Amino acid sequence: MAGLALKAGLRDIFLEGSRHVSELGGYATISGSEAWIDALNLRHKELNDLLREVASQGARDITVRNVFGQRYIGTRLTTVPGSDVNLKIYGTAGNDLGAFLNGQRLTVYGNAQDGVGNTMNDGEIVVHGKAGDVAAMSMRGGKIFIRNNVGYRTAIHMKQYNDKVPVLVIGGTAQDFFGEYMAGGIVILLGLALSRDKNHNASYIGTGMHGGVIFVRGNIEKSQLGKDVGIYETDDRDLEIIRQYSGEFAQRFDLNTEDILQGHFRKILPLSKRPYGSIYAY
Amino acid sequence: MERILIKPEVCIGCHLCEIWCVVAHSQTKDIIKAFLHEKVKASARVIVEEKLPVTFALQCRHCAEPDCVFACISGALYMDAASGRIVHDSEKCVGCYSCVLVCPYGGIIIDRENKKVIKCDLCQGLENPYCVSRCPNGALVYADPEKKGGVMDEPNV
Amino acid sequence: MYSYLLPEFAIERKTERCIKCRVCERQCPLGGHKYDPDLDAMFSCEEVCVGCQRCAVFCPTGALCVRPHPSQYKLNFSWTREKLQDLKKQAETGGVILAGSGNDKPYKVYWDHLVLNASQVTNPSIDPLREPMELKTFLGKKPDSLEIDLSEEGFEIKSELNPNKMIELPVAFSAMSYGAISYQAFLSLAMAAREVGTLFNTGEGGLPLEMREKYGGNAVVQCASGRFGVDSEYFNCASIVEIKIGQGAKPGIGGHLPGEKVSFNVARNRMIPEGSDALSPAPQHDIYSIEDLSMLIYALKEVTNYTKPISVKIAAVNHVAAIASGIVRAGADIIAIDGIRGGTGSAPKIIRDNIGIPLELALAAVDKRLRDEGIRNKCSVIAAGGFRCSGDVLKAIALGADAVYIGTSALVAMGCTLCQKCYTGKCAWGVCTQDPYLAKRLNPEIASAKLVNMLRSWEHEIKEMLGGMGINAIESIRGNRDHLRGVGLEGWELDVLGVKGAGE
Amino acid sequence: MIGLERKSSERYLPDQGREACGLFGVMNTSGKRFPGNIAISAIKNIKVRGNGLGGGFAVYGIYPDYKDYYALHIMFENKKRDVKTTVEKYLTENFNVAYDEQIPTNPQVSLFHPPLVWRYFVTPEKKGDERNFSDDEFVVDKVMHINTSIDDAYVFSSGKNMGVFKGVGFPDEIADYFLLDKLYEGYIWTVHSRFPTNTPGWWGGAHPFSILDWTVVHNGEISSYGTNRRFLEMYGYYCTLFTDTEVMAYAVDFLMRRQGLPIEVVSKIFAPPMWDAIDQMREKEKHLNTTLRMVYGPLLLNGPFTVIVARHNEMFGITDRIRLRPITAGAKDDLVYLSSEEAAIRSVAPDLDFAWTPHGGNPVVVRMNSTDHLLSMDNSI
Amino acid sequence: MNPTFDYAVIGNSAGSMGCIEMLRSLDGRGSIALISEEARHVYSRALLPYYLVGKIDLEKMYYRPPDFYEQNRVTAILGQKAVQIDPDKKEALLANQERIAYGKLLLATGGQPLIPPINGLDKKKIFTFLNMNDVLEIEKALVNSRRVVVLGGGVIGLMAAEALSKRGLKVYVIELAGRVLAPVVDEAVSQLLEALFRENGVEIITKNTIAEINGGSSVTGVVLTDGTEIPCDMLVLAMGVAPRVELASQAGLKIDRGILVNGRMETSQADIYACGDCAQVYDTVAGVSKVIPLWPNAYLGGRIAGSNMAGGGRESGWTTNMNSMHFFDLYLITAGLNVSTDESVGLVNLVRLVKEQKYYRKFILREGRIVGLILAGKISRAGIFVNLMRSRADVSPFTGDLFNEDFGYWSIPEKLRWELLKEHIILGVVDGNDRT
Repeated sequence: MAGLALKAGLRDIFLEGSRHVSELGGYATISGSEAWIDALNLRHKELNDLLREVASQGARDITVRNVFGQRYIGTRLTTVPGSDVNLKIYGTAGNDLGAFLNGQRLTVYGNAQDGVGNTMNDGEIVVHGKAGDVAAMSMRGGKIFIRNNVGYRTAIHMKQYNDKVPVLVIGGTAQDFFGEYMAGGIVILLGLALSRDKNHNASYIGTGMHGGVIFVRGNIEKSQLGKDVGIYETDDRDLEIIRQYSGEFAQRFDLNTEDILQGHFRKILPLSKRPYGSIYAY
Repeated sequence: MERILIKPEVCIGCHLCEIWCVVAHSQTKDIIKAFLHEKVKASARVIVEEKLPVTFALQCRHCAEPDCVFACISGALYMDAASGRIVHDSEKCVGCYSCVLVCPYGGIIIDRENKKVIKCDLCQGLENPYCVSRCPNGALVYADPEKKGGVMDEPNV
Repeated sequence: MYSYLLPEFAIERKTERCIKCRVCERQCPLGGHKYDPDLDAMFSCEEVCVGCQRCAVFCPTGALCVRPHPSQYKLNFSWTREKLQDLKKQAETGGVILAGSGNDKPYKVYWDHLVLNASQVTNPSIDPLREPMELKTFLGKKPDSLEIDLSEEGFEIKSELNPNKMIELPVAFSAMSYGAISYQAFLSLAMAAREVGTLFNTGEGGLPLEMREKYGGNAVVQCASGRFGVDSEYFNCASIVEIKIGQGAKPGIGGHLPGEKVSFNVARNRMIPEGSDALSPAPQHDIYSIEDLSMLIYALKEVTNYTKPISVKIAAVNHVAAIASGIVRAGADIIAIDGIRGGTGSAPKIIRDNIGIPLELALAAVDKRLRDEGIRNKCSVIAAGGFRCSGDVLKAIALGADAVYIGTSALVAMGCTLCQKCYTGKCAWGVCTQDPYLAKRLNPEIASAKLVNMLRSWEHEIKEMLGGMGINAIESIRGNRDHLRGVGLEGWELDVLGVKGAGE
Repeated sequence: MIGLERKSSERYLPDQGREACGLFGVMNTSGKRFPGNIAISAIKNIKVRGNGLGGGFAVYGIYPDYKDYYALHIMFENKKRDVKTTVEKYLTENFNVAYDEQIPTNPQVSLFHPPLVWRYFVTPEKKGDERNFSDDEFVVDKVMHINTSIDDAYVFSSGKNMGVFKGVGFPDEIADYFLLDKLYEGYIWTVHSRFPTNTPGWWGGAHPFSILDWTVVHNGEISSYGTNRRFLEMYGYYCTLFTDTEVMAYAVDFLMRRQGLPIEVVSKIFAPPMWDAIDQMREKEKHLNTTLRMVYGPLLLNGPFTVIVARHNEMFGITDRIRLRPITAGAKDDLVYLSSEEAAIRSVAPDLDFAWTPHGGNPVVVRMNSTDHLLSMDNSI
Repeated sequence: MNPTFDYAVIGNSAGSMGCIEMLRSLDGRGSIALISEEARHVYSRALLPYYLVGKIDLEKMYYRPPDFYEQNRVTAILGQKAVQIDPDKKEALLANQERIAYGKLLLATGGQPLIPPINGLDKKKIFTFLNMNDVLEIEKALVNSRRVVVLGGGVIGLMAAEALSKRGLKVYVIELAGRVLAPVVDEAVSQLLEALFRENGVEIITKNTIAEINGGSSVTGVVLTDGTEIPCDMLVLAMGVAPRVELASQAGLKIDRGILVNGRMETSQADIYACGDCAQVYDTVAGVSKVIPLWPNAYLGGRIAGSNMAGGGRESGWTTNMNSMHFFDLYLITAGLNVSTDESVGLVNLVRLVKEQKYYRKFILREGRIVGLILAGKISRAGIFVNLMRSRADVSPFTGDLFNEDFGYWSIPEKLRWELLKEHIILGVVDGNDRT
């Protein structure tokens, strides 16, 4: 086998080949509070540099076309003071869409990949398609609306504090470990495309969950639940919450709220605020 | 003037200030003798206010406008002109407790034995009163709050 | 269940010295001392004693002595007292045995088998008390080369530089979260770091809002698996952002701050409900692989607008050199390596005592690997886990560390006596507790002054040692293994450490 | 496997490689060959999943003129030493070499320390007892011999009518170097963008890893590596590369070629259902899964992985059973795509008929002239 | 040329001392004259019962050291009564016809004993109980006395009664009202006290007074209005004091019950101030103007007067009745509206009595704030209650704690506590992080 003759050195995968924002003028058009960006051939950082640039110049309604997997869209806008931005994204949003988002509104016309709204603090993300794994991970505030399905570990370790309660509404179904470690927040799984005789997709729902609530519309077997949660019928207060957020969901996707509310909702709650309180010897 | 200032947020309620106050006002100034061997056990002039978790020591504040001195009917309490300290002359005290009535800090202590009062004397000229020097957590500070560089200059928030 | 455990400590009270002042009673949060008013006497409850020595230190008459309990099981080198007690405890509770502080098992401490060099005759040593002795250290990624133009104003750097943080001495406080330790202890670390010009590390407990402006410049803020208290402002107020992958005391497992420690203020900083368990998952669930790490590194660079060095902290385990190389290639500016003796507020004892590898070997391997691959300049290496003195620090730097993190040393400086019961939340010294009555035992003014004193004394000692080697700048000892020799080490150990044996 | 002696103790074996990566695979289910630009563009889209220390392609159907010959791609590390002569002597002793040539490269592309890369189209010339072995076994044995016994030579592709092209660099750079977009057409392209954490700078370490016409591209790190490797060693596989990808390739070879198990069963070995789930199954299914777990437990691949395995007429992708690594499938007409990220597929096929992410451990199996891949849409999202 | 002083004070007790000490702290140079009809160094009238009971000797009666006048450079004109004041000329005329010119004048003339209109008061062994001479006379008379009647069950009467009782006399206290100490304490405490005095052998006779005095040159007994005859060989008149206002009245100062002063202790005449038992001040708790004949009040009034006389700008702040007393082993503290119990005007009474422990506490609250209190028995740290009163703190959240024997700052809710203590503590080493 070969030895090491030369040192390969380090190539910065993320920044290598990225152009300075001053060279990217051709990709963006700005007019008053509106801006348009063509993201085709823009690298991750280039797109985010451009977004920051146009937001800094005062753009508040920004449309980005030809998105093919660029990451962290929206993240850097948190460093633009007072940027109250509406972002429309056409294409497939890359991983960590809106990671650490802090008040901006992102709408994706297409699918999103993994890590939607990762550790998001405030704002809103709307996806007119599906989302990948770990959507809404560690989400702390704001709202996420996903039109279709979500992948593994959705809403993992979502949290809440006082009146800061994140909300995630999913139109379709979810894969395993849904709501794992959930410590707070409201998650609503609508199962709109599920046929009547089919269960939701996920297993191990709510493993380690110790806060927050998951509302589920559609069939779910007890065996799909993690051992730390129970499933219960909803009460009037629950239905009020469901009505409110289903309404917001319907409004985002031009659906009829009443159709959604036709379904049978149940709620999944943690059995304990302290699931692991007793496994240690003190 | 230098005063004993209290920092309740770091007072740990150990009562060592009381204990050392007793020693300071004992005959032998030896802690074991003061507690175990002296015939008349001295009394502490500092009170640990305690309602867990809050604790803090309180003793005579040596007020600039000492109500106790104004109320004293015997002249036993007076302000020492040189040091500004509020001094109590036990010989003159008759135990009328007018000072107890007016002291807003409850800092004057009834000496039931002698039917008089006792109070903090700042350990009479020690560089640091016993309660301050023996406080294990810096909850009592002996300093002039008005002086430049005094502790009140820069509240440590 | 009636407990069959032997008490660990004996409390001896010299009655002729006891004045029944009850200081011991008040100081023991576990109820180790009781006053009996009927008998006017003090009594001890030895079964609760953890040997923290608070009572002995506070007894104003020196009447107390707390020492290992003389009652013994039959001596057995395999079935030690600790093993027997743990077994009995598990039999009684069915629980995982917890432990605090670092690994206390007799693994070889390589620092004690490495010696430093000094100048004799062939070159002069330097007198550090009177001549300059420089310890300033940069943390962050350095470029391979600088592009420098000559303009009318002189030389001008054209290269775009990566953010670096300069610290005054190569010792920083390692991650200890507010929540694991008390606010007072946390603040003390921050105050001392600010005073000395080094760093403290928030762990994953958030950085209280009121501390951000004043102490942010000295803060390493962690982004760990629980993502507690994490938002863009938290990152942007800090000096360095650290991704915590692992911890030396408990590689590969998560954390668990029990609900009783999640006080109002802890809850506020972590942004979770008061009294609920704060669970830090074992992995970061957005990092299942090295390219995911890269993703998070750049997410953090994005959220900080590329203004902060990003550090990645890992536990020292097998393949650490390869892992470190990957981390550098993933874009990290700093790697922190926490060895098997690293401390913790709480870890399953079985993990703490059995998992991971000694820091010294890991550090040597990482430094060598990164140099072999030509990427050592692309990151700084911070070594952590069990630094006890300035000698350890200097040896680590000679092995190749840029700086070290100290945790346990700092706690000890503040008052900790390593009773290892941090996880109970009843720290008698006010360090590792959220009980407000106990926490105020730590006066931040005093504790920070002690920390500053400790760092200053280490600083002096490091300067003395450097001076002795004829070196007056810390960078000249960094990775300078020529100034190290091994004593009592086997060949493979010397190979891994990359040092010669003494006399060679 | 013949004649491979065990090496010395565990302690002196190198560490397992640890790496993660970007993956892409595309297959035309009607067998129509197409050029490399789809795979190259797609992998470029997920460039940040690799770090430039390895890239490679496996292409099926590229040597129609020599489709009955084993195509050996061999790299010679040390150009000075006459290792090539040694290897060629060994080849002529064991094979009939129909044709050989240097694999064309683009001199414009500057890569890290490129070796000399040569290809040989051969048929076995078995002697004596060797006649008892199948051609495939024979080829594997000879490839192993070169790889383990001749320093600085490494056979990195040994199938028929297919080839692996790999090296140190980003995959698009490798493609440029080997002129993949200009010279070759195939009906399956798999591609790998490597993010290693060790073994930097060695061309052989790049993926795909292959044996015969099996190729594997892999993302993740198999925590069960030691168990898997030692199990395979018991069956005569000797792992020379110390990467989990190699283990995966051997495991596939072992289970599918030697033991004849279909991928649907193999996937249950690699990524078995949880006992919880097995407990819920009907009796027959439960029995199958329990038995597989009992017999092939050492080949459970634990830890995070996504793998795309290909051979002639077949390509499949699978993740670990708790889906710690991503995979997305897409289909448009006869083309079926597998990738680490949907964006990579979209970047070459914006208007997919289907795009789905299968359940963890559930394989996407793409077969010639079939729509089997759509079965994996069950339970997918 | 008449002697001229920048400041003159008439009176030689608490008010004058407060004034002089304040003057000297502000003005080291100005000349000060002190005019007193008693030819004694300043002594404390409040100590008279202590002297009588033998707790202190004569030396200890002196309120300030012997060199007090010299130290403070005060020209003490002792044994000279001021008989007239000319506010226009700013002169005081002494009994010896000397005229003292002043820049600013303080009237601290105190009070005089109330004398009942009874025949026979000219007999021997009938005493008032106000000044040193009274006490010295009583002491002389004690030698041959066994039984004494004290007329008046107020503070002075009871203190005299206790002292005389302790000197071995059989004491009878005659009180016109239905109970002793009626204006100062409430019924419950009166009952406690009466029981206490009776336990100690003192007869308490209420709803009664002396109709006649028997005896020849000396008193031999009294006849009460209900006809009861009490033989005695000494009679002490202790019905209280009235402000001495004749000087002020003659000088044309406005007078109600006492000399009217404002918060700066200024009388209606420019440059004339008054304080102490002769002055009528505003009780901020009761909301009425009245005479508050108490030692601390006099001293503080003197300080305020002194400050203003020297050009300062002090005003009296919170002022009300406050008293600390003890009879035998019972300690009593009162402050504010301790008798008013009229709930119709929004007053709330909180009371706790433990008879066997002689423990009594009463707090009178208005809108959650203490406006009056009586503590009997356990009086430690009473000043904290007074401080709560003074600071008008809302105590309604912790009224239960007020009865705690060990009441202290710890009993007070955190926020209020630090407000009350803030001048003397350091908060903020650890950020409060408080929940508010």
